[in-house]
Amino acid sequence: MSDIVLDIQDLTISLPKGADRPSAVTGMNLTLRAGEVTCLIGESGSGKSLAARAVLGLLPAPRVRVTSGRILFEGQNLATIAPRDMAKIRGARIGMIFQEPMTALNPLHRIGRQIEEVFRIHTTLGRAERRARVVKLLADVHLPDPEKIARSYPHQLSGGQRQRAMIAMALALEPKLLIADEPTTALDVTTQAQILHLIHELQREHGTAVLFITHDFGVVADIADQVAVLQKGVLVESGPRDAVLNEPQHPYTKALLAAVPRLVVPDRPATEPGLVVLEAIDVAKSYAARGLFVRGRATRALDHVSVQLHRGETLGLVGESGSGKSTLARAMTRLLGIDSGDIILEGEAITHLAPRAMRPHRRRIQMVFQDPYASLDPRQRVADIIAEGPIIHGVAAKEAQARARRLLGLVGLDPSAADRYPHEFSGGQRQRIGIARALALEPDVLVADEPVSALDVSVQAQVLDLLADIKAKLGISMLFVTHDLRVALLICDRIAVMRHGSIVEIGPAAQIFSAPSHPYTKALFDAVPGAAWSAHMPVPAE
Amino acid sequence: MRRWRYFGYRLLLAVPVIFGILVLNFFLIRLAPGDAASVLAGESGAATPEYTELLRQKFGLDRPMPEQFIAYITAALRFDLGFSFRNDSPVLDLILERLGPTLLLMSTAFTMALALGTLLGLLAAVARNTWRDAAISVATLICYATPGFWLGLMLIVVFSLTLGWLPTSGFENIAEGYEGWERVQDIALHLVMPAMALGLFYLALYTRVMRASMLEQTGMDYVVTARAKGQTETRIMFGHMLRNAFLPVLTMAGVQAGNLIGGSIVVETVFGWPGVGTLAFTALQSRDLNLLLGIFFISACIVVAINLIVELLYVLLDPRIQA
Amino acid sequence: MFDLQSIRPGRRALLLASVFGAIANGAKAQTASPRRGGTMVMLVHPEPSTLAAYAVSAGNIPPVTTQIYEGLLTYDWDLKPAPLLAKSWEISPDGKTITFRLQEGVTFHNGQPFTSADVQYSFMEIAKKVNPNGPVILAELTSIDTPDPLTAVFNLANPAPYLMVSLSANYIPIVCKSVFEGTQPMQNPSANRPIGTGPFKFAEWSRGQFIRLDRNDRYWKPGLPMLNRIIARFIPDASTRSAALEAGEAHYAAYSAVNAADIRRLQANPILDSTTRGYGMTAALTTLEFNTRRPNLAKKEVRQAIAYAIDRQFLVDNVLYGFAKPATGPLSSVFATQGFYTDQVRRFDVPDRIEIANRLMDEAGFPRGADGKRMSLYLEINSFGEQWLRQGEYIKQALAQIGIDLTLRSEDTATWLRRCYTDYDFDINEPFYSAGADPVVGVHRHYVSSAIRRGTTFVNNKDYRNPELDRIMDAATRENDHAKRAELYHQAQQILVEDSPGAWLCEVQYVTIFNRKLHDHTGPLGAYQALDRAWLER
Amino acid sequence: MPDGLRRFARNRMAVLGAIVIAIIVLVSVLAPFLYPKGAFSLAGQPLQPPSLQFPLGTDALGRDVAAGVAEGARTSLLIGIAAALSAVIFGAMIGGIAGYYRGTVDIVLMRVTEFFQTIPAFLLAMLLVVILSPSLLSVIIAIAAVSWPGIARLVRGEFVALGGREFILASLGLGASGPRIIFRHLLPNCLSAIITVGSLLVATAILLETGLAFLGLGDPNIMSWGLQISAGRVSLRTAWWVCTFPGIAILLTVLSINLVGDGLNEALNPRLRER
Repeated sequence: MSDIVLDIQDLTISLPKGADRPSAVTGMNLTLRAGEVTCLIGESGSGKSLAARAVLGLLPAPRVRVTSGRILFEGQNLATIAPRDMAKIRGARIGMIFQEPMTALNPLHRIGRQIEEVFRIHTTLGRAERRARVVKLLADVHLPDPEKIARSYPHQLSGGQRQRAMIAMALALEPKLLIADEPTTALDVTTQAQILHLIHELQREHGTAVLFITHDFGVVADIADQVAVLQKGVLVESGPRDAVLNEPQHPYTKALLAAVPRLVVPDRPATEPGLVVLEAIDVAKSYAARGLFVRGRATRALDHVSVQLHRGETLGLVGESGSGKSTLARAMTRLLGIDSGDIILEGEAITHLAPRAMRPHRRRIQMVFQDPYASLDPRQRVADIIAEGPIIHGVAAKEAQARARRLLGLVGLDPSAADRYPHEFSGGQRQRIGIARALALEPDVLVADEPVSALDVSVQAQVLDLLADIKAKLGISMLFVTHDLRVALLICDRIAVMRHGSIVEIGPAAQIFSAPSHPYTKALFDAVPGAAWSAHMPVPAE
Repeated sequence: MRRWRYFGYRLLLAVPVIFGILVLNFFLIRLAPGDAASVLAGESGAATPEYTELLRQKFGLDRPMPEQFIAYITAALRFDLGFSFRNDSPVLDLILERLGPTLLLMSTAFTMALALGTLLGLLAAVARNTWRDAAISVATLICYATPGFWLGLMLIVVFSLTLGWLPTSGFENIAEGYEGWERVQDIALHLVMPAMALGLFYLALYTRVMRASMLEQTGMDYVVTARAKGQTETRIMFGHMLRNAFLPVLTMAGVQAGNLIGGSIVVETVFGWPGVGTLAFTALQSRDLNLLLGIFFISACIVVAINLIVELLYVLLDPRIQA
Repeated sequence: MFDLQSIRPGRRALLLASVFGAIANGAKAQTASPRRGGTMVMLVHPEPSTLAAYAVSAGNIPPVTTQIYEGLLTYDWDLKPAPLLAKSWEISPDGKTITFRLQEGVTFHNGQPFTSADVQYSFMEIAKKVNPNGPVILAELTSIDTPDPLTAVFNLANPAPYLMVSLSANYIPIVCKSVFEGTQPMQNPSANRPIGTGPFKFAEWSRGQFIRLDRNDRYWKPGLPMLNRIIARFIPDASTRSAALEAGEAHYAAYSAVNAADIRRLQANPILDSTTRGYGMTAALTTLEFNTRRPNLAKKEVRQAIAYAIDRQFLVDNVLYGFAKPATGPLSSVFATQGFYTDQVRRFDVPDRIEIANRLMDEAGFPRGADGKRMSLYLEINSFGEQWLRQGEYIKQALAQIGIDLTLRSEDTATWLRRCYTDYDFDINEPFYSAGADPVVGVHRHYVSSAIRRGTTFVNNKDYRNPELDRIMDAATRENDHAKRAELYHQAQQILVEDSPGAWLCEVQYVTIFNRKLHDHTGPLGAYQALDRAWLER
Repeated sequence: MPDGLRRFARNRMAVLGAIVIAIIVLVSVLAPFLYPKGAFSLAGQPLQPPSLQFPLGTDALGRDVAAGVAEGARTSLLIGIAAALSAVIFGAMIGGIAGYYRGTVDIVLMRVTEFFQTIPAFLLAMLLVVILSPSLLSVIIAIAAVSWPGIARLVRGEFVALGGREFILASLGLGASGPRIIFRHLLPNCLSAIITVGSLLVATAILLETGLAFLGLGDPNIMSWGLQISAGRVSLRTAWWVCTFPGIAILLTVLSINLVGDGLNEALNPRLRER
């Protein structure tokens, strides 16, 4: 069980000139053993994916390449191996799965054909036998009706199904090593749990060594045997899972772990339920594919939902993708029209206000968006971005600009940032700019749509702190949309759990956590990666 | 099945387009000064106003515009495109007579441009940033920047007059009166230069699109997946990337279909190709309204048909398409 | 009889050499002996719109239809009438009766025998009614008697000296009565599938490509025609037409089927040869027409100044590539053969012509402005080809010398015709006229005041009215005495040149380019004549 | 955007193209001074081959081909730029309205755009020139009239893509009006794409103009390369220089514009630049 499958020695991967550092990975040593899952964890840009790709010779050469070190696998050095020999190893001896199963599969080929290709490349099996093996593989990854799946195209499957197909492909020839590059990041939490479970199961069954790339300590806790922490290309700490998670040695590891939100309800002064600020009454919304003559099938995004946001509280909208949580948030800000129902802002129905009539109300509800890259106009200076709202609402440009600079201070940015463009900032900083823009109008309600899900865990914590801080300081009511229960518990007073366009359960955070009444809520909590570890995780000393 | 429904949907969409073209063509051409009668009278030497008026009456040009329009539309729906008085023959007959050579020319040029363009684009992308890529890029840019008629003339000078390999013009050697297989060969020889003059621009275009598209595919995850499977680079290229990269080329080809007909006017004129293009030019010059309307209508129908073929190919090539 | 052997060394070659400098001609013509069979390819441009030669007078129709239709007469090299379907004829002393004896044993391509009834029908029912030339040529024809099947007697109201030069197939083709009887001539199927008595029968018309004519095995001239087949090819592009001749794909190109710029090069080609013969009946002039309704152009001095400003030799050399000669007046020097032409008129080709022109402009009351310009005028570009734009570009430069700022306007044929002949919304027009066989046919209508007819193309659109000229031309129409008639035309030329309602630029010299393998192709009527004797060397 | 400029300057072919265009512009500006009598003036003996006096020879009327090429540069660039600009403005308007307002407006406008794409462009341009009678303006109008659909679809596509971006939603959320969003956010963000495609349109417009002139549909009073070629075409094989040099001028111009367009594309729209 302890035989070495992969031995990475002193691996250095160079980056092209002009990158933020000379090498993506510097002097990395890592040993993988059969039957063990080794998690390589790091934040975005840490070089973890490149390190994994280097093993299979999949670096985007010639700009990015291995400059020194050895990657020993079955007695061969993969860093210097001839392409012909590498091709024999890929797929047969080492399998790989990727983060985004939609793009990792060829959209024009049937699933069966893509899996079959592995047999065509590496075996001399006949057509019928190959087909049979494909169906069996699909059955092994617990896909329903494997015959039909084999005949399907990638776009006809769900994300989880696609990732299962990818796993089937990677494991088709029972490789010694499986490289999984953030295979569950793009998936919903319940699906993620299933996929993790599947990988674990297959790995145990076949004694495969797994190199698992992830940014999520919860996943690490669930699946890893060994953990290696990568910081800016340098392996700062590695060891058995429990050792690293519970007694981290390196300050970076400690800081990362400290930033992971716990799966607990923090002690929080109970908020007085104030008056209702914003209310959705019986709101329904369907999406229909539209054409001049053809009406497509309608998708029900909101199925007669009612919800109330009280003054001074933070209400979490939690659910998986497609549950309607973002739709509800946008409907309540009137960024999205609705089919029926009413949106009431402090007693006034704003459902059908014309754009001009709506404008004064806009000031009172502001949004923070998910994607810090897409939510700022790349052609505008930061000051202009933040000042735009006040200017629209009649504030003189000069005053608005001055206010913008003050706000930058409030969200923890240097006022000199005002004259720069968004692309000069990191993700977390941009999110702060987005928050400053929302605050510039001194709104009563802040709607935050997954404001931290695109951020690294350490940055995520800072932004959450900032939001909590601002909320406390300014007494704003907040509607907080998230897929991450841990985040929701951390920041929300009340939580509404959504599924298929309906709210299945709503209540105080503590109650939802400790005594969920709906089975779906329970399932959600169970699916949180590293749930058990996260709940009881020791708080590391600062 | 939804893919076929999508195709049916596109087919349905063609109907208002064709009707719109009928309407537009009619009014556009009526805007033009001069009518068939005045030209016909003019060309016959000293014609009296009475004679011109007689012609006008005979052609129905003296009737009110709405009446002419309704007559035109109802007739067009029965595929009766009117009568060309200048050519003394029904418009549809004239066009159908010329349609064969034009379709032959267009399809040859189009197929050649598409096939070679795809291939060259592929080669350029594979050899990215080498001398081969540079050579292909320069050649395509030059083809892209050369006026078609100029190219045609140069081809005649080189291949017919200097080298004597190919006939200068025309559709076939009538004097020899070839039959059967010999005739096919003869027509094919005549076809070479016009098809080149017409197709090289599109060849260049498709090469560029294909190259860019291939380079875009290179960075795609599924290519990495295929590599991770142990697939060879050649197979990845032909088995995986080619079809994906071809889709934008196909889209471009559909968009360009209309321009292909426009290009054939000039090329057919240079090579004396007896097609709809030359017919269109002479019709325009002699202000043969009915014939022009007919040509516009048929050309647009061809473009719609080509677009439908492109859609069909798309439906066949891309399983994601659906209504 | 006329001489069919077109290129014969000796006198005629010398004649040609005097026109061109030096011309190589087919010495082989003597050595090779006529041979039967073969397919000849001729270039015709542009493609005719119809083959109804009896109803449409476009110049691109006769090269095809004169192979199929025949006329009563043809003409010899001196343009004297020669027999064809009429074996002989007699003109009564008063000039009012002409009796034609017809050729026997002639049948139409449909098998019908040719009789005097067909002659009567062709003239009275077809030519007089639908032929655009009919109203002029046949104005005096009142009836035709047919005493027997082979005699036709023409009764005229007044003498018509021009009639006898207008009876060839390109003017009045003889059609088969039984084919037309009871039908609309224009809608008759034979409009595009002609049925005549000529040496070749219509076989096939592939639009945009070619017309095929097959040998008439029952042709009335024994042993003729020589060729098995004639194909008239249509190639829209001029360079490509030249290339087809060079490549030996086409054998014969008459009239402007080949671009003038290419002629010298084609002449240098060892497989090709050329001739300028056969255009004696085509007195073609390039001209300018002045709209005298315009105040500026109402002044004679301005019109004359423009005529002085233009260097005709430049146009001959550079626009017509030497295939022309400067014109002196409204009648082409081709009419010198008949004695109608005179060069004793006001001459514009004097050395100090620019000074004269400028002085005339000053006298007319148009001093130069601060920018050196006296007036601005438009020139309507003839829409029938490239060379007219070149001519316009030159005239623009030429008139700039005398302070006239000319703007060129290039429109499609229909608009151009309407502007110049219906709306009269033009200053200067640059048309191109063929005088025909007699001045009556193609010259009078441009100048007599009775020909100011709005909406009629190619007539007096200049609003030129001179009672003296009207009288002279009217007299010339009826004058049976040849010498008197010639004197009348000399007067007319002097008056017209002095008044300058137009400016006469160049007499176009047509050239026929042919393959040296083709023999005996050019007769006095050139391309408007049957190729019954033409033969192809193997 | 100095960033884009730097990226552009790194592309050697694009810089070469820009230099050639600069030379052409310079020549067209200097033309009235170099050839004060104009390109139509009869400068010498007709059909002279290139010589010291006439470096590009003379044409059939004895006009200096070099003068024609210089003056033609101005015409071709004028027609190309004016037509492309009109097409861009009109196309951007249609595409912008369709892409911003979506819904029925979008469907109707895009059907119309597709419709205009379906009509064979050259036939339509020919027809328009004839209807309006050949002049500089009518050629520009005709070329613009057949060139706008591409721009309309591009702008509409960009607007739709950008419209889904969160910064547009953010602006909406701030209460921004339609015009503000269009002119402050959407247009600036697709400007680089429009500039790129617009620059390529100039090249297409010049080619279209040549094609029209080839068929005799140019303004007879203004010297252009198309006119030169159509005039020199008849003597192509006896006096190769008459239409060879304008042909080369067209080729170089169109080529250079394409190179610059490609350079702009790489400099202004790097897909990899963001994220």
